[in-house]
Order: sequence, then C-alpha cells, then structure tokens
Amino acid sequence: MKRLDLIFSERELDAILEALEAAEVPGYTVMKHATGKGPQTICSEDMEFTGLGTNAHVIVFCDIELIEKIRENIRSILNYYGGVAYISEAIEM
Amino acid sequence: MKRLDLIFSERELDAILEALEAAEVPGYTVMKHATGKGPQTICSEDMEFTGLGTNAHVIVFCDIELIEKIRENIRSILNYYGGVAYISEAIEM
Amino acid sequence: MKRLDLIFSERELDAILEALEAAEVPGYTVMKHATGKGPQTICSEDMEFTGLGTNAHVIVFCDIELIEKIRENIRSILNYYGGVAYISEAIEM
Amino acid sequence: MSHDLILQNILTPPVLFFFLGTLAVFFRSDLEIPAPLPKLFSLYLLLAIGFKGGIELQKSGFGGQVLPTVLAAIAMSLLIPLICFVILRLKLDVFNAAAIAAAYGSISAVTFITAESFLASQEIPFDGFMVAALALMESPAIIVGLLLVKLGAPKNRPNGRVMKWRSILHESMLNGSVYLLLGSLLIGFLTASNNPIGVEKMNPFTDKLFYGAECFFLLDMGIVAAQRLPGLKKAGSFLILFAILIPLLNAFIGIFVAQLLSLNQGNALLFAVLCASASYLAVPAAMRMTVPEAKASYYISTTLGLTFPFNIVIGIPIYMGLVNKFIPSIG
Amino acid sequence: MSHDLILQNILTPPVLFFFLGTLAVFFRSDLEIPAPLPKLFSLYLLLAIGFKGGIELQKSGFGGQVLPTVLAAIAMSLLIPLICFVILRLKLDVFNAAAIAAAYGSISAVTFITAESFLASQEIPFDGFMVAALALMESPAIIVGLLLVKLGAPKNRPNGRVMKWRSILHESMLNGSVYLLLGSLLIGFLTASNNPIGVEKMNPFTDKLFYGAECFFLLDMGIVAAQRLPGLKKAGSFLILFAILIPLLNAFIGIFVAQLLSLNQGNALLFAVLCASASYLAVPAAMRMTVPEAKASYYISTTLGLTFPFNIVIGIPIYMGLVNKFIPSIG
Amino acid sequence: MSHDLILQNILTPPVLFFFLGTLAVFFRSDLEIPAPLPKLFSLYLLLAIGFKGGIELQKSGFGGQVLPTVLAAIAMSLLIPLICFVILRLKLDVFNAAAIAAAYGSISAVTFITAESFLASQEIPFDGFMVAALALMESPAIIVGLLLVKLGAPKNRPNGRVMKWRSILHESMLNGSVYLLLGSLLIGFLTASNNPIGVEKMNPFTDKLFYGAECFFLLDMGIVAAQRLPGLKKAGSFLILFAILIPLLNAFIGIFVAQLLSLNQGNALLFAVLCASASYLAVPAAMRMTVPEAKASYYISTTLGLTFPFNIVIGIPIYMGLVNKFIPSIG
Ligand SMILES: Nc1ncnc2c1ncn2[C@@H]1O[C@H](COP(=O)(O)O)[C@@H](O)[C@H]1O
Ligand SMILES: Nc1ncnc2c1ncn2[C@@H]1O[C@H](COP(=O)(O)O)[C@@H](O)[C@H]1O
Ligand SMILES: Nc1ncnc2c1ncn2[C@@H]1O[C@H](COP(=O)(O)O)[C@@H](O)[C@H]1O
Ligand code: NA
Ligand code: NA
Ligand code: NA
Repeated sequence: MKRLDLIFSERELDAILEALEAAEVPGYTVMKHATGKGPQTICSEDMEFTGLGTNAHVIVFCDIELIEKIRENIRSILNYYGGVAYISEAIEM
Repeated sequence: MKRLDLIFSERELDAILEALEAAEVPGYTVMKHATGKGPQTICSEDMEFTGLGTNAHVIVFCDIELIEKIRENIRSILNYYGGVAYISEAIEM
Repeated sequence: MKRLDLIFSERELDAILEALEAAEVPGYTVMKHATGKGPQTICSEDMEFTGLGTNAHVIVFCDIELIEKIRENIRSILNYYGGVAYISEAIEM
Repeated sequence: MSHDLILQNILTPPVLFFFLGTLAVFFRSDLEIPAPLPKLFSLYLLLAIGFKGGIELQKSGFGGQVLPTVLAAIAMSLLIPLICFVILRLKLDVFNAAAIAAAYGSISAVTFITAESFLASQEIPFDGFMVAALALMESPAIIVGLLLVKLGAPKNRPNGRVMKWRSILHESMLNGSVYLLLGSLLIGFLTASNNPIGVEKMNPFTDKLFYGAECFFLLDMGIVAAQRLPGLKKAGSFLILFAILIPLLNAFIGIFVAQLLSLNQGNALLFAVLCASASYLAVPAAMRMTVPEAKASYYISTTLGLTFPFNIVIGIPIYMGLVNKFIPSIG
Repeated sequence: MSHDLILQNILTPPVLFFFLGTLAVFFRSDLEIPAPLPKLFSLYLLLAIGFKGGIELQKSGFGGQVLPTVLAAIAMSLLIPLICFVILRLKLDVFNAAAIAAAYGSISAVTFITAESFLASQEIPFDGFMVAALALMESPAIIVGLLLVKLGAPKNRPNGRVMKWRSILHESMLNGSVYLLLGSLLIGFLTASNNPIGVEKMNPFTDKLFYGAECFFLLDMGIVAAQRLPGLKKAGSFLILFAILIPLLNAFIGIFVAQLLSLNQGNALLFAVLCASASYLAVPAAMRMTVPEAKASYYISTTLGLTFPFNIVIGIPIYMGLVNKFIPSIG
Repeated sequence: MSHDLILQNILTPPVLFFFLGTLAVFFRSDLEIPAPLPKLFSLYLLLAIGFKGGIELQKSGFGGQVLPTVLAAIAMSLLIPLICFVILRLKLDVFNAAAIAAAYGSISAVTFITAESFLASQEIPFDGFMVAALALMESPAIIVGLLLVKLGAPKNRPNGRVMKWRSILHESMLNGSVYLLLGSLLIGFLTASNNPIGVEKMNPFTDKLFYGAECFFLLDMGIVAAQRLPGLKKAGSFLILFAILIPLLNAFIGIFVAQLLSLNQGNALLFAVLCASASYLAVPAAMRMTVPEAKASYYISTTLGLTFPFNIVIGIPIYMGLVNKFIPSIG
C-alpha cells in the first residue's frame, strides 16, 4: 500500500478531488487551513479572509497502480498552480 | 520506530484516545476538522454544525510492540464505525 | 528524499521556521490547532483562548543533507520546550 | 390566496437570504461561510430562543392553554415518528426508517423562528409559550426513534450495540442542542422570576440582534441545503416524495389538533410548523452515535436538503392558508 | 487645514483601532485574531453595507443624481484600470500589470465605510445611494483586468488557460464578496419596498452594530496590513511609489468628475474614495483563479499593505481638503 | 445575609450560564463551543471593557479618588505575588511558585465584570474608573513573577534562558490581552475627549451587547473550568486549599485597603474582587514563554478550575457581605 501526500492551494481542491474520484481511489482525507512556503510563494493565514485561500493537505492511502493512473493529471495541475506531491510506504493496520 | 495514522469520525475520538492511553503510548497528536471520503461515507464541512462531527486525524509515533497491543481494540472500533489505520516507518530525528 | 514531521507548541513556531529558513529548505507546510499529549504535557483545545497556544504540525520534504544541517538547532528547541521530530522516506510523485 | 402569502413570505429578509445562499451554490459562486461560524450562529439562536421562551413562559405561567398545548406537542412528537416509521418501512430497513422517523418527529428551530418572523410581518399575534412546546418536542422523538431500533433491530447486532436505557436517555436529553435549548429556557424562566434587570440587560443580545443573526444563518442554510440536493438523488424518489408530502400531512394533523385545543391563528400556525418540520441538528447527532447503521446521508438530505427549504419557502404560507380556513380569526 | 482634518480623522475609533493593530505588529505583541474571525467580520460588513445601501436606493429611487452617479462610477472602474495598466507596464509584465490595475479600478468597502464614519463625525451629509456605486464598481474592474490579460498575454499560454468569456463573467460577478454585496443590496431593496417591518427588525444587526464591528475589523486590518509591509520591500520602489501616488491621482480625477456631476461635498468625498481605493478582497481572489501567473504578493502588498492604510489614515482627510476647495458647500 | 446574597448572585444570567456549562461537562453532554469562538468573545470583552473604562476615566478625570485607587491597585498587584510566593514555596519549586504567584497578583476580567453585573442587579453604584485599576494590575504582577524567577532560579538554567529585562517588559506589557485592554482603554479615553459622536456610535457594540456576550462566554468558561477539575486532583491538596483560601485572604486585604481609601461600597467590592481574582489569560501566556519550567497544568487548574468558579459563584457575595460589614453605606 502507498500513502500519497498532496499539498496545494485549496483553490484547486475541486480539480484535485475530481481527479481522485475519476480514478476511483478507495478514499481520501482533506485537511484545510494549512499554510506554508514553497520555492516561490508564501501562503499565510490572512489569505483566508482575502479570498485567496490557504493550502489543503490531502492524504490518500491506495495501491501504486492507482497512483500511476492519476499521476499525469495531478502533476499537470500542480505544475501550473504550484503544490507538492510525495509518495511513501504504508501498511494497513 | 513506527508511525501510526488513524483517521475516523471525531465522535469516536474519546474511545480511540482511551485505547491509546490504556496501552500507555508515549504520546499522540490529534488534528480535528478533517473531511474526506471513504468506501461508503462522505464527511463534509457542514457536518460540524449539524453535530454529526467531522473526522479526526491522530498520529502516534511508537514502537511496534505498542501497536500490536492496541491493534485489536482499535480495529474493532474502526470496523464498526468506519475509519482507516495505516502504519509506516519513522526514525527519531 | 526525506519527510520530516515536527510537532511542538505553536509558541515556538517562529523559532522553528527561522531555523528552517536559515537552512534554506525548499519549502514547508504548517498545520496549526493540533492538540495532543506527550510524555509530560497535555495540549488541549482550550489552550487556544487562554493564550497558551495549541500545537503546530510542520511537514518538510527535503534532502537528508538539509536535515543534518538543522538537526542540532531544532533538537535544542524541542529538548527545551518539548515536541517531537521524526524522519521518514518519501519519493516525489 | 395562498399564492399571495407565498409571495409575501418570500419577500421577507430571512427567506431572501436563504435564496441568496441557495443561488450561490447553483451559480457556483465561491461564497462560503467557513466553520465554525455556522456553529456560532446556531448556538446563539438556540440560546436566544430558549432564553426568550423562558421569559414568556414565566409571564404566561402554566395555566390556560399552556399546559394542554405543551402536552399535545409532546404527544405529537411521540405519534409522528410512529406514523413515519410505518411509511418508511415500506422501502427502508429498521435502522434508516427509525432514524428518519425520529428526525420528522422532532423539530427545526430555524423553521419555527422563520414562521414567527412570518407572523410578525403579517402582524398576527402569537404566544411565547410555544417555545416551550418546541423545546420539549426533541427528546421524545429521539426516544421513540431509539426504541424502534431497540425493538425492531435484528438480533445479531454486535454486543456493544445493544441499546441501553441509559444511553437512550443520555442521547435524547443531553444532546448539545437539546441541552442548550432546555437550559436556556430554564435560565430565562429563573431570570424573569428573580432578576428583571437581568432580563432587560439581555434584551439587546437575545432579542434585538435576533432577526439579523437569523438572516445570516439562513444565508448559510441556503448554501448547505443546496449542497445537499445531489445527495437526494442517490436517496431515490421514495425519500424525495416522503420529504415533501410528510410535512404536509403532519401540518394537517397539527392544525386539526390546534383546532381541538382552540389555539388562536398565530399559535395554530406555529403548532403546525412544529409538526411539519424535521430536525437536522439534535436528531442526526444522536442517531450517528447510537445507530451508526443508518445512513447519515439519508436523514440529512431529506431534512436539510428538502423538507427545510420546502417549509421555509412554501410550507409556512400554505399552512397559514389552511389555518385561515380552519381556525377562526379573533380580531 | 488638511492637517486639522488628518488629526480629526486619526482620533476616530476606527482609525485608532487600526493603529492599535499596526502597533501590535511593530511592538511584536502576540495579539492575534485567529481565522476565521476576520472572515466573519468581512462577511458581516459586506452584508450590512449591501442591505443598508439597498434600503437607501429604494428610498431615493433612480431619479435625480442617482443614475448619472452610478454610471459615472462604473465608467471610472473601467477607466482607472486602463490608466494603471499603462503605468504599470513600464516595469511589469502583462499578468502582474493587469492584476494590479484591476485591483485599483475596483474598490475597498472598508475604506468606503471609514470615509462614511469620517463624514458622520464631521457632520457632513451624504447619500445612501453611493453604496450602489460601490457595489457596481467591482465587476467591471475585474472584467477589464481579465480582458487586458486576454488581449495582452503571450500566445504560448497553456491551452487550459486561454481565457473564456464565461469564466471572465463568472469571476467578475460571482466572486464571493461581489455576490454577497450585490445580493444584500437587492435584498435590502426588496425588503424596503415590501416589508417595512423587516427593515426595522434588521436595524439593530445591520445598522446599530455596524460601527463597533467596523472597529473590530479594522483592528485586524491593522495587524494584517503591518504584516504585509516586509513583502512591499521585495516588490520594489516602483510599486511602493505607485501604491501611494495612484490613489492621489485617482482621487483627483474622482473629484473632477464629482464636480461635473454637481455632487454635494459628502457624496464627492465618497466618490473620490471609491476611485482612490483598491480591492484586496474580490479582485485578488478572482486573479488568483484566472491569472495564476501574477504574483499574489504584488497585488496584495500594494493594496493591503500600503494603499489601504494610506487612504484610511491620511488619504481621506486629504481628499476632504480637496473637496472643500473644489466643491461648493451647500449649507 | 451572605446566604441571601449568594442565592441572589446565583440567579443572575451570567452565573446561571456558567452553571449550565459546568453541568454540561458533569452530565457528559456533547455541548461544545469550538475554537476560535471563545477567543472571539474574550477579545470582544477585553476591547469593550477597555473602551468603556477609557470613556469613564475621561469623564472622571484623574482627580479625587481616582489616582489613589489606581496606585493602590498597582501596589496590590506587586504585593500579592510576594505573599503568594512565600506561601507557595512551602511546597513548590521557584518556577511553579513564581508562575502561580504572578497569576494571583494579576486579575480576571471576567470575574470583575461578573461583580459589576452583581452590583448592577443589587442597584449598588460603582465607578467606571475601576477599570483603569483592572487594566493596570496585569503587568506589574507579571514583572514581579519574572523577577522572582530571575532572582530565585538555580544558577544552571540554560544560557538562552537567563531572563533579560527586555523580555520581562515585553511579556508584561505586550502580551496580547494586556495590550488589547490597555489599547482599548486609551482609545476610549481619546474618543471620549475628541469625538463624542464616536462614543455614541460604539455604544450598541461595546455597551448594549456586553451583557449577553458575557453570558455566552461564561457558558464556555463553565465548560472549560469543569474540564480543568480532574487536573486539580493531580495538583494535590495543597494547591486546592491555596486556590480557595488565598482569594479570601486577598479579598480581605483588599477590603481593608478600600476602607483606608474611603471607597464607596460598590468600588470597595470591585477592589476586593481585583485582589481576589487570578489571571488565566495574560499571565499563563507570559509564563509559558518565559518560564517553561513551570507546569502549565498547575497555574491553569488552580486559577481556572477553582479560583474562578469560587469567585464567580460564592466569592463575590461573600466579599459583598464583608463590604457591607466594614464599609459604611452612603445612602
Ligand atoms: N518542500 C516542501 N515541503 C513541505 N511543503 C511544501 C514544500 N514545498 C511546498 N510546500 C507546500 O506547498 C505549497 C505550495 O507551494 P508552491 O509549489 O511553491 O506553490 C506551499 O505553500 C507549502 O505549503
Ligand atoms: N483510502 C483512504 N485514504 C485516505 N483517507 C481515507 C481513506 N479511506 C477512508 N479515509 C478517511 O476515513 C474516513 C472514514 O471513512 P470510512 O471508513 O469510509 O467511514 C473518511 O471520511 C476519510 O477521511
Ligand atoms: N509519541 C508521540 N506521537 C505523536 N505525537 C506526539 C508524541 N509525543 C509527543 N507528541 C506531540 O508533541 C507535543 C509536545 O509533546 P511534549 O514533548 O511532551 O511536550 C504533544 O502535545 C503531542 O502533540
Ligand atoms: Na416535526
Ligand atoms: Na478604485
Ligand atoms: Na488578583
């Protein structure tokens, strides 16, 4: 089993979740209100009321095949709008 | 060292934390207000005010022996109410 | 690539982020409002309004060399004020 | 005539703000009221409704129509779930049928206050003690729902799940919104009896601010209700029909009972609305805890996605039309 | 004389609370207004501004100065972005220039209400229909900004990014804050026409509470603006100068137009403030979605970190000084 | 007679809502006021207390009893921590003793306003300038606490931890709640001097709404205080006794000083309450930063879990009984 961590602006949340649902991942978890810093951009808490939106952290536990299926779609969103995606190992308890 | 990620409805938080404390884990971290989707159920943000409750994400760093100790207890809660539990490797910094 | 998870009181957030920026990590993500329990202390939600502050969960994806660079600095803060730091493996998607 | 009333109802600020929220979802606006702000408003409204109701109850005492009305309301919250359960069992299993039945036996405080605002804008008088009826209709409906599960559930429910009286009472009386409403009612009552200065000093918060806060909350309810609509499709046409026809049936029964009780027009409308409305706060939370087998999406989409908007927008004026027909006007 | 006005302006509660917030950052106090509380206040203010404006608009009707003023305001929100774009293109690429230009063509509701408070404390009358002008200046500026991108952007923009009319209209009309403001305006209008009791019952929430909520929000704005200052340094001296001089220029044009329209002193000040202020709510959100190539830190630090405080603290009294000079007093 | 006062105190809305919160925890209701709503109310209360205090201070000026009273209050906030420290050192180390001592030298704004509400419901007059005393008692107590650590701490404290004057002053004056309270006091003062219209326009927010918001906040405080009780058990019987007896002692000293200052009954009660109450906002935050060696659970459970409820429920009427005995009534 794999664990996929996606972090990106909540403005792209709908697009990312659509991609996940299209690939029929078994489930996902979304944590909003994350802030942070990337190579170019800063995301701070006051972006919440200005409407710019803070980051969302999405976790997906799924098989590697599913990750291959969504890779291209997700990468193209993240490359355009910013955000990171990392994969690690996980075993169901 | 292992890292245990538990995601489930905050309604079961007390029961899960009791299980953790009974096993004397060295510590845990709770992040509330997570939303998401599982095989059957959807957890959305408006469940916060209807009293249904959103999800909690609990992280525990501990030894594998402790995980064995709590496995059965935790699994029985998650099987009944829903939720996921995954284990991965972690090294103290 | 490594994934570094830091969990500590948000009161120390500025100091930790300074340490990360000084080491020029490529980025980081901060999730506030985490609660939890450590070997000695409890962090509960009502610490938010009493001004004591809840925990922050910081995630950094970076190379192992960078982690070596910040290790000492971060450890000294966590040792004094409390908090945990764990490293795991991660691969860019 | 009902047409006229519907239009007049739609042109009040609470209903207009509800529409504004609904349309935001249809037009895909990014208008959003982030958590926990809706919780703030729902806590505020419960506290204010309870407190004001307590004051009114102290003023009116328990004589006259008060006790019969409150008892009749409790009876309705015991009876309605039974009717609903029988109907729902045609298509659903025990768990889902009981959970939805409990929701329809219970009440929606926001529907109630929208009805009060409607009466105020029509300048039709009503009595404050009706809030006591409201406050006392939640627990019985939950108890009936849980009893139906206890009696009807298959024998192979896991052990930990065998319903205990203790937890039935706990969920029905100590659920957060029931507790706050009943507690505030009691505090309002005690304050009115002992501390008139306190009543006056609470007034700007619990009374003057109320209407605006109601509008703000209805804006959010509009958003939430509209987001619930897709969930309704999955629930199927049986539940969709149920969510619209049952309020009408229950309102009809309510007006019949109101006539027996010789309530005036204002109180009769409120009584009908209590019967017709369904709970999306207290009951879902209680059911989630005690009957996890029931699908939350069923009892939330029907009550919040359909019955609530239906009542707010056209139910209330329709019931008013019926009240006008069956209940003699005093003036 | 302007000196006097500046001092009088600084000694009003909204500006004092703004300073309190700013100083908290400079002194490194840990005073903090956590999310989503600022959102609560900004939603509240937009709802209240819109609702009150709708009532006033219904009172005044569309005759007299109303229509010309509103049309002139819309014209300004089309013209100002063009002027700004030409200036900004001296140093910035199309994306950044267009995004900042749109922000300055649009308005800041909080600057507007601070100007209203200033007029109230100076006991200078003004008209409620100016809110209609405010509400109608956001969308056109966004449209111009997006058109500038559509026309000026390099041909190699990725396919998915080719701007469509549909999304231009969507972002300009259905952005959360624009939508709430326009919607509340409409609701205020409809309520005032049909439901005078509703107007009165909203009053404690939308009117009485307003000034205090404004102060609370300005406390937070002081904190946020001060936190934005370091970001300005990175933006460079060109943008810093722009953020201070352009409001002056726009206010000047605004007063000139106000004179042509024969607005009274109060309305002329508000018109100037609409021209001089820049949006940090609706426009940034729209630009973030449609022009991700523009740096958010540019259009946020200039509008929020510099233009907003400048207008709040010294801009308004300076414009008042100009109005006093160029617009005849009625009394 | 004290019995009577206790009952009258318990039957005011703030205390009743406090009980409602406490009982919610005892009965295991799921009533919850999620973060950051309690923060919203605490920020609001500090802002409103400060602003109203500033207005009153401007009205009263610094003549008459004002200056002596404020100076005496500051003196008390220097003296009380010393007394407490000596007692606490019997059982605790320097860090914990100093942190708790500072908390008891400082004040609880909510206890203060509950005392004001109590006086209002008893129709006993008191003066607005007492808020100035309240605002000025927080910093000195923090300074004394940190000095005690500086002087008493073992020599082997890590280097980074050697207390610097700079950080002592920073934590004592710029702590978020101290800063907001003092800042709002100053703004109220300046507004009252320069902008009477501003005072009036703030009134619905800072004054009219206050009592209701206080009740809402006390509901949450009831929940929080009750959740703190288990933590008290761990703290041990010494700290439990301390948390109940020390307020009595301090109130006694306070009434003695009030007599020397010839304060009237109302002001004397408030003075006693300032001495008796302990800080759970400013001081804990400051101690957490500068004295991490002290256990937060100690200074939070004592102040919030025991002293606060004690003062709110029975302390205030007991002190009123003492005031009645020792301070001559004017009427
Ligand atoms: N190396 C990293 N480690 C953790 N989070 C990151 C990292 N880089 C970027 N992020 C997160 O991704 C968001 C978007 O980054 P960016 O791709 O620079 O727009 C940032 O605001 C961070 O929250
Ligand atoms: N494959 C998954 N990956 C990440 N989170 C999941 C996954 N499946 C379920 N979840 C989370 O667990 C919660 C409960 O799921 P369920 O077991 O379907 O009731 C969901 O709301 C998600 O937040
Ligand atoms: N073993 C652990 N697993 C997960 N989180 C932990 C663990 N130990 C401590 N924490 C987190 O780190 C915070 C500080 O802990 P402490 O070091 O005890 O002050 C706690 O409040 C928890 O949120
Ligand atoms: Na009902
Ligand atoms: Na403008
Ligand atoms: Na004290």
